[in-house]
Amino acid sequence: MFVVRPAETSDIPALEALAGIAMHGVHTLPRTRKAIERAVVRSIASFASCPEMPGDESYFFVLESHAGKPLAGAAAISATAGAHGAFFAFRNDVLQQVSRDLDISHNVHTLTLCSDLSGYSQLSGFFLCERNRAWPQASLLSRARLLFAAVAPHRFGDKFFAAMPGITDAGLRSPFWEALGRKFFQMDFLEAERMIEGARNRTLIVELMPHYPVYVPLLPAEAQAAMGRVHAEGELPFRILSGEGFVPDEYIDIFDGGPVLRARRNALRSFSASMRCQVADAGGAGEAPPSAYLVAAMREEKFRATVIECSSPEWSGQVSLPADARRALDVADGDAVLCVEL
Amino acid sequence: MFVVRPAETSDIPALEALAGIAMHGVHTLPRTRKAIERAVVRSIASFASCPEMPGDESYFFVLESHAGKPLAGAAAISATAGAHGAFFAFRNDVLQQVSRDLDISHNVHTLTLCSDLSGYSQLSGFFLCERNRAWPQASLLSRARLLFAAVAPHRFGDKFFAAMPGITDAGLRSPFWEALGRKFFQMDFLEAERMIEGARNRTLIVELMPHYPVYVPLLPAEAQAAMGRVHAEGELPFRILSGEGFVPDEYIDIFDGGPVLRARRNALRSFSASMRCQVADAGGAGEAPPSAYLVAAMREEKFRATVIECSSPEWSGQVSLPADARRALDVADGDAVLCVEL
Amino acid sequence: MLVVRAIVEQDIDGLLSLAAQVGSGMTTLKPDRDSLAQRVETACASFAERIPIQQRDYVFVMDDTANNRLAGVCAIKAAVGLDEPFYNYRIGTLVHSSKELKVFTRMDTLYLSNDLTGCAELCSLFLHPDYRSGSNGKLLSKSRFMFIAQFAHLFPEKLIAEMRGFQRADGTSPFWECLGRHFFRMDFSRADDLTSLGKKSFIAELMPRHPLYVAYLPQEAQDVIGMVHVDTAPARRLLEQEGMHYEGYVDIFDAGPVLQARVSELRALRDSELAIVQSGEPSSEAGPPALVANTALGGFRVIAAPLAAADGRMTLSSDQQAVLACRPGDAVRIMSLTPKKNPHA
Amino acid sequence: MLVVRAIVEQDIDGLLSLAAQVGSGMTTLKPDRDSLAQRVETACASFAERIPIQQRDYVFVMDDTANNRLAGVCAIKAAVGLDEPFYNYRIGTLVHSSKELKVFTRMDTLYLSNDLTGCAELCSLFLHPDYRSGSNGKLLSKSRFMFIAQFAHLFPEKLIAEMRGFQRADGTSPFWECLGRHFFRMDFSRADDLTSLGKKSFIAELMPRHPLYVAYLPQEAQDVIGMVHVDTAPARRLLEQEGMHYEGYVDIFDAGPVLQARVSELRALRDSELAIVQSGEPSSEAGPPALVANTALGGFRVIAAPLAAADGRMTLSSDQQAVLACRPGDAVRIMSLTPKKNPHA
Repeated sequence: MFVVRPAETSDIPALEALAGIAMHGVHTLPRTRKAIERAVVRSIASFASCPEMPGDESYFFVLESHAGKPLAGAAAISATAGAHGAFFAFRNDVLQQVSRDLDISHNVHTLTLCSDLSGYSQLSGFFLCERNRAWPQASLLSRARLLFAAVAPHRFGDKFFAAMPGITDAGLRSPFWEALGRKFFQMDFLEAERMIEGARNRTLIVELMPHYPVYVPLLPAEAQAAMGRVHAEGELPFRILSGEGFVPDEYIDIFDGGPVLRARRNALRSFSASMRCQVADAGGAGEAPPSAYLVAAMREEKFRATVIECSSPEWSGQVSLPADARRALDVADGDAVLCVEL
Repeated sequence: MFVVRPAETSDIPALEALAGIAMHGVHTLPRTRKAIERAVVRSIASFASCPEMPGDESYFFVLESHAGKPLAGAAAISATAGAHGAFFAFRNDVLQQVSRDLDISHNVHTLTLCSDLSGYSQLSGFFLCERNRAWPQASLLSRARLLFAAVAPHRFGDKFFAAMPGITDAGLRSPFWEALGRKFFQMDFLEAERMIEGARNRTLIVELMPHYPVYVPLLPAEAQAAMGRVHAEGELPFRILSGEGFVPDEYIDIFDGGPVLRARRNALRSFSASMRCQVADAGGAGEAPPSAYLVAAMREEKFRATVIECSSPEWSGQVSLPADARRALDVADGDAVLCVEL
Repeated sequence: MLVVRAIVEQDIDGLLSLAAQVGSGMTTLKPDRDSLAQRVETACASFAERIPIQQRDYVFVMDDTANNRLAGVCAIKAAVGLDEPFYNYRIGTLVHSSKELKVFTRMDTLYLSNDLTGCAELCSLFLHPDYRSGSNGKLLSKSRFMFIAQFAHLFPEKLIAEMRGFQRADGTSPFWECLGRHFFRMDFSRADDLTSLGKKSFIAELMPRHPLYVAYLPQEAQDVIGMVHVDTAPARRLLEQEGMHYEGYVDIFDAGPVLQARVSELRALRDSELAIVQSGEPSSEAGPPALVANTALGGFRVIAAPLAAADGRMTLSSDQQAVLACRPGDAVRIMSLTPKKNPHA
Repeated sequence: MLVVRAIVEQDIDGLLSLAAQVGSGMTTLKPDRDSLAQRVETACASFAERIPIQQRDYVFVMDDTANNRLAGVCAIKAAVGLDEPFYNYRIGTLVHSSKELKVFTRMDTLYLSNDLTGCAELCSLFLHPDYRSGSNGKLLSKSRFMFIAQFAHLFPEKLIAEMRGFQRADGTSPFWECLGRHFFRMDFSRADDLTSLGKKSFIAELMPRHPLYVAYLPQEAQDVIGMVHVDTAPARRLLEQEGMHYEGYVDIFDAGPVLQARVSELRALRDSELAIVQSGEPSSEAGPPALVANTALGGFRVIAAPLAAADGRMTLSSDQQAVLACRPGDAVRIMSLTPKKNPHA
């Protein structure tokens, strides 16, 4: 049984092992021992905090199958993307070019460096081991963060985003980076990602990246084609978040051109289609054909989420949980849980 | 009994009379005989057309109390704001200015000339005679356009906006214009509005207006204060549209700085809270306390809308209409009407 | 003898047959009688000072006095960009640096500008192929500097000249193909034709308005910024000898350089001198070739002659005096045809 | 006698006491022994050619040989903006016109630029109040042009000088109050202090990056763009005499003008000459005042003396020779202290 829970100090070695197999430039989980320690400490402090409004909290979750076994994955959610400096992205703008006398008028797309997303809550750091990439676990790991946000909405903004990794070629060369970032950073994509540790909120971005709109038609075809396209490694999280209610639209990543998925809180299934239920006996369950649900304990500290098969709790307001799920979530009869269909 | 109906050729003299009392630079209804004729002809063709998707149709409505009496008001809605050239507005952007070494970081607001609203459907030309400025009539006139859009959604986009008139001083001087438009147009606000006939989709706007973002902190305090503020004449339509679901946000008018109200279709009460009902006998009505409803005939040509007092049609799916309302709407028992609370 | 002189109305036929020789690439000299007649009229009104200073267009022809044939033409516009916006790209520099990453990136940037609005412009230079020998080209091109030196009060602070930009062997412009074409979807030749119809400003409306990093352009386009067409290189050198420099302004279509100078720093303003005409035959040991101009606005005339000046006097033969329409005792302006080498070079 | 000469290490004490006289407003000459010692070291390495050309900083002192006191200081930086971005606003022109409305609007525009990156810079000019008389100021300021003329190969294409901008009677800058302050929320003096600590580029990060229409600024700020501080007007005139011009670049804080020139067009490059030293006393009818410089890089020295040159020879007294460290037969560079009037003016 897979469970998502907050990362703990004792997870640090396992997280380091995970980071060792995650691809640079594609996965955004922290990579060095020091960065992992920082992230875990920050997460523990964040869960323990009682913010009046979303601040610089960042919540770091792990996915495990059985206590003591190697971690199966990790994922994070930050209260405010721009809490430590603005969060930068390219906004895809449309400029109108008109010549009345020539009777020509057309739209030109430009990319503008902007910090529009700074006030959003941000999903990041999603990584799942190869052998565990089944839909239920992947969904659980990704969406548990949003269930947590639904359990503790005051800890988050009312808009969320997640940047998907952009495409790279066999040599881990990003065609978008070659056309843009390289000219300003004078280094390879992976080297830049390593130096900046995957962040998009560093002052050096303002120092180095273009201040003026980039005219898309001037970019090489290969770079244009990469705009808004997702790396193969990102397809699974992309599908999960799309199902949740996220949509790609006008923002892309400044380094690799990958799409930024955005959603308002109310458009997310974890908010709009989740049900608060009471844990009940497994007795009266057999009526409807069971289907898979994500279930999360309704508490902010010691948050837990898992996947179960049960019949729809929709009308009863009660959900029957098997014993292992109760143990996994640390809940008993009468406790509140939040359920949403897988 | 007040009724909203499409403008007809025979309304032209009455519309000219209306235009004569409407304030320049505040009301956007067509002003010259020629412009009125053009608008009416275009509206008649638009009602008669069967567009597959929203195009350059524009629908012009009038409000009358009794057939034959002077018109009480007029209002319009266009399928696509930028059908004849882009529709220009200022977008209020936020730029991040950072100096790491000085540990200073702040946001600076800028106004960017943009054509983002070109694909929206646009409400415009709202004008109501002084003596008829009661809430029910005003609401009827303004919202009948949206009821029409709800009756014929394929004729409109899924986003709507309405630009509200910005503030002017006693001398009809617009402080926002003085700081911006005048420098490029080299003429008075009213003169510019007259020359451009209130339009915001003319090529000469690209020719004359600033291409680069305008830094808000550099504008005189008076101009900054005018940004997003509504002219006294606009307060009534502002309240009506706010109640309908429109919100002012990041766009303002390029001439007078008045707010642009925007809404997605589903956020509008005419779409989300309207009910399709059948006209029924006035018989079984007396049960619930009556309240005021806007009622529109469910047809695209010879569209009619009016206000009635009736008990909630919510659960019955039927609405009882008094005889004068039936006449006004030209409906009989069993005909479909669209109702929404006033 | 060849003389460069202010154009007169009777020159229209000669001008038209010259224009027929020009071929494409010069937008201000098309073989169209109406537009040329219009131009001659403006030029005559300019020399006669009948129109305001800023509207003037001084057109000169090179006249072969041996056969009364027009051998060439050149002009000075008193001011550009006052009726229609005059566009260029200006090359600027932006530095992006990060101490943390130890990166210091110096980027060239193209700004769409109207900075040259109000400058005077050298334009419409054409020498008939039959006359392309010796120092005829120099006489024709440089005669204009003698005019400016004599009538400096008629000119603004700055003088410019637009040079034709680099083209590939097939006549296409790499700069156009890599930049302009994306915003127009038309051929360079069509854009160029529109320009000759005075439509350049409308085309400029379609060009990108925000500053562009040069590094975004393909290498081929970057390489030709500020480069002249191979046929234009000699003309460029002549202007540079006179003190004109490429200062980072280029044509918005083909990125050909704009040469520019402060009028007060032109060689003609610094080094040309007035001298009093005296009659005589040039001595056997002729001086270096020089330009000699009379000082009349309406009847301005320039010839090339060996420098025979001493103590403020210039010796001219009676033929030369006749062609220059001057007499002993009159003042003429003289300047060596080519500059002396800089003693510090 | 006053001589302007390359600084040497022993000058540090004299330089420090000079710097103590400077007061605020000159960011490159603060009375701090460590930073001055550092600067002297760099200057000595520059004159000795021990550091790369672009890193050099040539500092000169004016030495009163009568009492061995330092009377002034001035410097030439070989290149600016190569370690830290060097920012200016450039004034450009944009035309907005509509034929339909018959409106033609010509707007001045401020562009934040690093265009002057790599230019050499005249800086750090200070003359002790006790010596502000006669042509001492000219000697001090213009000595640098003699150095550049002699060693032109050490300099890039362009030379600049930043001039202090206009201030109100109360010492505040209208341009700063109307522009910079909105983006910093600090006083001009604090911004200026930060600048002196080498922090100008960081401040520039906070200035508006998009082009700004000048018309958006209050009239008072528009009026002072390119205007110098009243105390700086004489220094500006001296530089303009030498061929430097305001070309539309201004300081990002106070909008003081940047004067600039092509090195090859400086008066010193065009008009200064080499002459051979011969001994003698200047004749009773002294020539016009001139600058006389020796031709040594490490031991460069300049004095003012009456022009006593003919046939490529310059007569110098033994005192003058001693101060210039030259002997009969050596070459010296000479140039009149002030330019001749332009014959065409």
